[in-house]
Amino acid sequence: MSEAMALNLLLFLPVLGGIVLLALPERRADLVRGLSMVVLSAQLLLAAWLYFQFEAGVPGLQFETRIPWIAAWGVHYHIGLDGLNLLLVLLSAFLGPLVVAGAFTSITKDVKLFHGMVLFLQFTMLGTFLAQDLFLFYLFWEAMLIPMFLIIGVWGGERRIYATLKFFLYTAFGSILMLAAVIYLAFTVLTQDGSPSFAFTDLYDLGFAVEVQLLLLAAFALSFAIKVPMVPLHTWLPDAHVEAPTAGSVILAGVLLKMGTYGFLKLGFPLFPDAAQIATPLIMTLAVVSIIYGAGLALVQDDIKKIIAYSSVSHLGYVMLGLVSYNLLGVQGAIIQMVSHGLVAGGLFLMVGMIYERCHSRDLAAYGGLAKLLPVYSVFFMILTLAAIGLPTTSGFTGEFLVLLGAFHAAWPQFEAGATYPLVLVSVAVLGIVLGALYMLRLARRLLFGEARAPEAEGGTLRDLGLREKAILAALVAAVFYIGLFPNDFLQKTEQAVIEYQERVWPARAGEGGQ
Amino acid sequence: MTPEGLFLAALPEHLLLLGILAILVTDLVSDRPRDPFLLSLVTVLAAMAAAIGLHTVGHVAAPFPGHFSVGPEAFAGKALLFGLSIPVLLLARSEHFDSRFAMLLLSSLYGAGLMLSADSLLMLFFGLEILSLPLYALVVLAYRRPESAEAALKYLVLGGVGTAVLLMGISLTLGATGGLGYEHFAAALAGGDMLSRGAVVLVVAAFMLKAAIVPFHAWAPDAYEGASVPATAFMATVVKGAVILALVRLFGDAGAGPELLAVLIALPLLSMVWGNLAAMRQQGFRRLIAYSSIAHAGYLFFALLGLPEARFEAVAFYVIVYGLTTTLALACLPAGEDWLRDRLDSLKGLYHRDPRSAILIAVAMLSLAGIPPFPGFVAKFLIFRTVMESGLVAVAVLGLVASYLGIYLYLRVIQYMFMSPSASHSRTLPAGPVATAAAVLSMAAVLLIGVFPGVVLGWL
Amino acid sequence: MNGMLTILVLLPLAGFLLNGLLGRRLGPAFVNVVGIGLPTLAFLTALWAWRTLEAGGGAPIIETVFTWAVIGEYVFEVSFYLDRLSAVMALIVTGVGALIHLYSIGYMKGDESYARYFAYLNLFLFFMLLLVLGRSLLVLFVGWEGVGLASYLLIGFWFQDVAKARAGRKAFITNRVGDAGFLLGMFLIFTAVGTLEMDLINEAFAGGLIPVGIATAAGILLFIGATGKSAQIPLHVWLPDAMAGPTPVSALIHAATMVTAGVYLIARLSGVYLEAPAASTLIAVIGVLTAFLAATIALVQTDIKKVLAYSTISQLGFMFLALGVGAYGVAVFHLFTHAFFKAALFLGAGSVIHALKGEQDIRRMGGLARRIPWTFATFLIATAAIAGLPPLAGFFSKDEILWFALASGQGGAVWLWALGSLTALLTALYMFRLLWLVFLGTSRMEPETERHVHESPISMTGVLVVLAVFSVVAGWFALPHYLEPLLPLPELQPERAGLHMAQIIFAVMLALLGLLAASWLYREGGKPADLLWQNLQRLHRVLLGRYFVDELYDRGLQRPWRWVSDRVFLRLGDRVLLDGSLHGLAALARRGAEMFGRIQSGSLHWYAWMTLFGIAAVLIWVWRYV
Amino acid sequence: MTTDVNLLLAVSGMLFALGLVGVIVRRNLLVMLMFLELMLNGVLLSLAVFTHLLGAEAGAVLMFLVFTVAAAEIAIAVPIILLLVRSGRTLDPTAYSGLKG
Repeated sequence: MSEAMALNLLLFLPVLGGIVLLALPERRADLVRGLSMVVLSAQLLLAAWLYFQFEAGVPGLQFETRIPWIAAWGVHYHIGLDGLNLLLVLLSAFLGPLVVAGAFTSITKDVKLFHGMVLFLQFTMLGTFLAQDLFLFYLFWEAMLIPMFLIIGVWGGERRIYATLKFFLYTAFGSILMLAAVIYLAFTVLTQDGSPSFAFTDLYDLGFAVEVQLLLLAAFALSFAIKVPMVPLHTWLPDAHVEAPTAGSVILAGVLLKMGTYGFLKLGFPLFPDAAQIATPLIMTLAVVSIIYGAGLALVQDDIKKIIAYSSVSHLGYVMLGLVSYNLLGVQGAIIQMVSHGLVAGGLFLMVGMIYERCHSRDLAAYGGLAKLLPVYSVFFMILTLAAIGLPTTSGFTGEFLVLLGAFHAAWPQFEAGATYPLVLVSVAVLGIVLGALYMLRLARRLLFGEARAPEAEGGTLRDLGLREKAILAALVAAVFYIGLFPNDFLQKTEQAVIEYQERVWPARAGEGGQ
Repeated sequence: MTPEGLFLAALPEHLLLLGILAILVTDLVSDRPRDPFLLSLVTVLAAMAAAIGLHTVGHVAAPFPGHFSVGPEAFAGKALLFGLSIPVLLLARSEHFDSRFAMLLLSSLYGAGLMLSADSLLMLFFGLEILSLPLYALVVLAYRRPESAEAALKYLVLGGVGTAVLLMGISLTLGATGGLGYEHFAAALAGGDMLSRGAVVLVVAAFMLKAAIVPFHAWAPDAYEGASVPATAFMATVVKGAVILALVRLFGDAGAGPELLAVLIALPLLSMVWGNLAAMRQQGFRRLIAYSSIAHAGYLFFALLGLPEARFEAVAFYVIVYGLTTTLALACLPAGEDWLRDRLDSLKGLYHRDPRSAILIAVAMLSLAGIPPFPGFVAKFLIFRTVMESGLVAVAVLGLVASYLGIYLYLRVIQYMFMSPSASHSRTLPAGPVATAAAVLSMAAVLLIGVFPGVVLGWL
Repeated sequence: MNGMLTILVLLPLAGFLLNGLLGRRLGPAFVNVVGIGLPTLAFLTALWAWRTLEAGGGAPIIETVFTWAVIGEYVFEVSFYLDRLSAVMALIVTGVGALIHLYSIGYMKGDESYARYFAYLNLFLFFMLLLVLGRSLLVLFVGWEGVGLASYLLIGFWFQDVAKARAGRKAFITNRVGDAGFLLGMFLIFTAVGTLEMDLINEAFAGGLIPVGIATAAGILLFIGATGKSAQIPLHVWLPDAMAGPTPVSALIHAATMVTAGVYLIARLSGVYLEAPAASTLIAVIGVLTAFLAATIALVQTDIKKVLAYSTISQLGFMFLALGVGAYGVAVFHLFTHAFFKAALFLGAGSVIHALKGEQDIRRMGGLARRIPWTFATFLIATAAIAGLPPLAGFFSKDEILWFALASGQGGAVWLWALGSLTALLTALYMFRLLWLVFLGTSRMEPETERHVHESPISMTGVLVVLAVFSVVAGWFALPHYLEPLLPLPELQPERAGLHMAQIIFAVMLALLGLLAASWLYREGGKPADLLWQNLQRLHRVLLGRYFVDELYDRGLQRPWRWVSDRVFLRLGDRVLLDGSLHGLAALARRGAEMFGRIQSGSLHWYAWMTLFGIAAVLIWVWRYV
Repeated sequence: MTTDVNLLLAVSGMLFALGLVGVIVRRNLLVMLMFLELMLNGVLLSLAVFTHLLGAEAGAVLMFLVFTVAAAEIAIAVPIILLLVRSGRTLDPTAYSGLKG
């Protein structure tokens, strides 16, 4: 099997699985679960294999497939791997089986539909990452809303309808304006090149006037920033997270949010480099505001899921900060931070789901001293908490360290040239790590420490993690430590693409430092 | 003009006529009512096949020069309208079908065929009336409900006003340019005098009335609600499609002058906002479809803003997709008492009673909302690209934002089906086999178009 | 031999993993073997490494383990670096560490989380060794944060007590503030030099290629990190609270090793500070102020461990004073001696607490000298050492510090010396106060407690004896001279060069004065002292309130931040402005929908009106210009 | 001649407008239908004028078509009204406004 074939298979495995799923009887929940587990595990294996086949240092795409799809418009079915999407594809594939395994006991209603939606979601997420054609990208980007809409709306909590509608309508608003920009790009290509095309590579070379670029970037950025989410476009996130079932939260935090940052990385900035350069101070500001604002909000929440949701706002602020440093350190760090956040926040949401299954409460005030009641659980929770704080040897450190180092590296020459503002922002971002520790340790302290109590703990005891749950968390924790300790392999494979990114967006910055 | 030429050029229409006659004759000669379903189905299929065939061989002819001519676009348009009426027929068969319905429907289709080949306002008017008059009767055919007569009346009176307005416009065209050919209309479009402007705007207003553009839309919600489900499907899809395709043909290569352009921008935009918002709070499914069709009429009219060569493709594709998905949604409604199945409440918890229908309706809704990967997205994309290409970037953006307002109403239906417990009065009565066939047919077409939009676009 | 340092570092890690994963299942015997055995092995390895180093004439041994990341031209390697400085540190860490592990067997006996305790302790050793052996600032930072983690876990070891869990969190957060400074300093150095390897950084700065401004900024930023870890003003607040952890932990982490990491950091990067006199002055000032203020607070503390905690802060202040005047070797010397006598003091205190079944209030002690003689004897020696009585360890190192504070060519000043000397006096005072109140005089214990007083087991007293011995002899190594090739001592100010002998005599007299004052003030359970404080009530309140720094942080930082988060971010920002405008838009759409619904009134006449209106409107529109 | 033409056109426009207004204001279904026819008559008059003026046969043909259509409309309208009256017993269209919203 050639790698390109394998990549196609990787993308379409969930679809094939979905078709088989349709044939299964609704009552056989075990078969349904087993099937999606098998499909997603196979996908993970395939993704891992492709990861190892992926060659570092090769410019451009690898394992490319390009077939005309809507010939008249120049739309191609065009997918491929590069350094920018490689890790995110791996992350999505990694989280897939974990999500399904995590839902074994928590999803008992409409099991078939649920797994159908998870497979659908997996398909669209991978499609978004793999697409190398703007039309295709948009298709997947937008289609992703559908399964998520159902997952939150059908299996969610009390205010699920409100939350899911808010999620859908909020994100769809961004997408509509992006669609306008996509259409504009489409016919610009036609008028400039004479032939229609949606290929990213063709679109990169369109030389727009700066004013036009700013407008187009604004349209794209709105959509991406909502998904990230950057303050002040974040209010859908806590609601969606709180109401979503565990699986929904995990995918949402683990992968969906990364689409926003990936969008900036792959499309937003490279498509409109001049505008990106102009907008950099603004984006930096928003990123730092997100870091601080999210950290502040996470501190004053009493709903465990909300704390983690707001922590996502904060953590993705670091990713954005890294992306706009435009140097290798920062951008590489941002990519690692994306993966890390996917693992850590995904893991934390899984863990909240596990405790919710036992106690049916997400109210922090109802808990205490779980370290006594659930020692194994607490160990895992502590590890993930520390990874969220960015403690060294965990993935969170690798990401945050490189991001902040890169951002500082970019800000210092400006400081020496007389511009204090970027340096101030970076310093504030560094202080953000204090705030991060503040809210995460508050969560850990109130949940794990203190007098042992938990709702519905019969006779003062709770069932500690089972083998399945341990396996899920062990996989996550292993990945967290792997990225914390040995990030180099990842970094080597992404480097080439990042170099291309920085040369496309801000070649002048690419020259100084980290290149 | 040779007899063979006339025969060949108008073959689809002839076949329809033949079908009508055959139904009429069988109805006359037999003493007990006979089921005309097969006959009408065969008729429509044959007409469609003829249109497709003639399109494929690239037949071009003008048997009545200046009044009636055929070409690829005409055949493509007819083929798609006839094709869209097939699920409607199936849908009708599943609840109430007799020879009257068949004949009215076929007649209306005949009118649609004429409109798509018209080269003069005379012929256009002729076709439009043949299209419209049976509709009033079709609406009233669901006469077991008292509202259908009221619906038919409203439709008739307002439709009559529309006819009068159209005629006034035609008459003014005649006065302004000295003829009734499309070239005269084009001259009127280009002309700046009072008579020409009045003529053009009245014609356009009449078409807007037929297509239910705000503020000429008032009849639509009531007529759709009063009509039976298949009649609703027919009006929302085939009729609307015929009207707009005919208008595209009427405009030809001409573009609107600035003052008419303003009308063509403002009113469709208003329709989108109005239709999408008003649909949000509807409790009846057909009424919801009606308001949604008002919004969709807005999108369709936007195609007229585009460059001439792009309009037909955009409209035709949109009509196919919109028609198929609307029919799909209507075909999947659970069977039962008419008033009951129309209530949106009855859809609550549908997924748990009839998952297949629920999923199909959901697909239809998402496609109508223009969410990818469903073909509604491609259709919308095409329309707005057309608008943007003609330089009206801001208008396209406004249109897209207006279309955003429509997302909620479709989501609401999905929310009812998947996320709400069943209402107390709803029972599980899955749709009948014929309706299912209609649904499957539509769904298959939707899927096909969704996966290979390029094929359809290439064919158009 | 290659791999020696790696083995050294990994030994405690293995201990952590074994005890953490299997300890609970395999029981205390296994835990003991692993928990004591591996640190001991590590100590032996450290000795071996030191021998190897000396055999090589002190040339640094560099051991690269793996490449953490390569980013463009930058290579981040995990490698270890052994020179005399890190060898001394490693020996202290593993030596004192192994002793305290041993001590813990007795102290923690019967605790339900016995295995967890040893796992954490081993984890701490692992990170501490990373810290001292890392060649690159990055590895040092990993250890730096890691020891913080271990400290956090051990302070909150008895996590069911909320106050203890809180204390752990406070320590972590306060340290994080310092870490932010550390990170910024590290970034700045990296940007300026292009590497994080500390030997290369020192070379680069020594080469004079880096502007003084950068050196100063980086120096100050790194020092902020050091104030966090080493509990200097203004980030000292966590250390007293950290006494919530088990006492051996206080001895190891919060006295002997971890808190000295800041001192080590600055000594390690002396190349930077030599180029940054302003930063050095700041360090000296902060150091002497911390030493003095902490000593004053220690005078009034009533918790045996808190007294020692403030004493630790104060002694760390001395070290920073030394660093600030360029006497890096002297700082390390004090670090070295302090490790022994402070560990002895803490473990002695632990032994007291152990004997009294958890009692920590010195007002309810007294007269213990005869009941627990071994503890008393060792405590006495350590107290004398810290007070600076010759010929004990503390005398040598403290004297050197005061001498350089006075006479150093790199910032020595009379007022530094004067304040330092005053602090030395106070040190003797509060330490002998402690000794008197705990061991001498008459018993003020609860009768119930008194009945159970017993000497600790041999595993504990043995350790105390060893540490006491070191408290005596540690000062006899001329450590500054041993380190001189690495950390040269500063030039002396010529006009003060001859005053050394006078300074020594003065210092000894001060220590004796402190002893005498304490013995007078704290006889009879401290009645004369109480009288004194009654005359100085306001001062007493300020000291008892620890200068109200905690309250200042609470009111000035924590509460405002919570207030802003809650009121501004959550209520105003999220709920009112953002969600409010969203809901407003939704309501607008709903109202529009209602209006459209009302317009569709069902009346045919009205519909016709609308049509008429529409036709009239479009006609008027197109005819408007004709 | 132009005066006459303009006059005639004005009359035709007025007839048309009168018809429309009649549809709007009258409260009797049958009368409303009559006004609908009046609108068509207005159109017919203008058609006649233009046909005469320009000599365009198409106009004449269209006039015949209009007659037919008018007749057909009435032919459909009357049964509908009958149906309505059978249920509502009144010719007032306001009675038939059940469909709304």
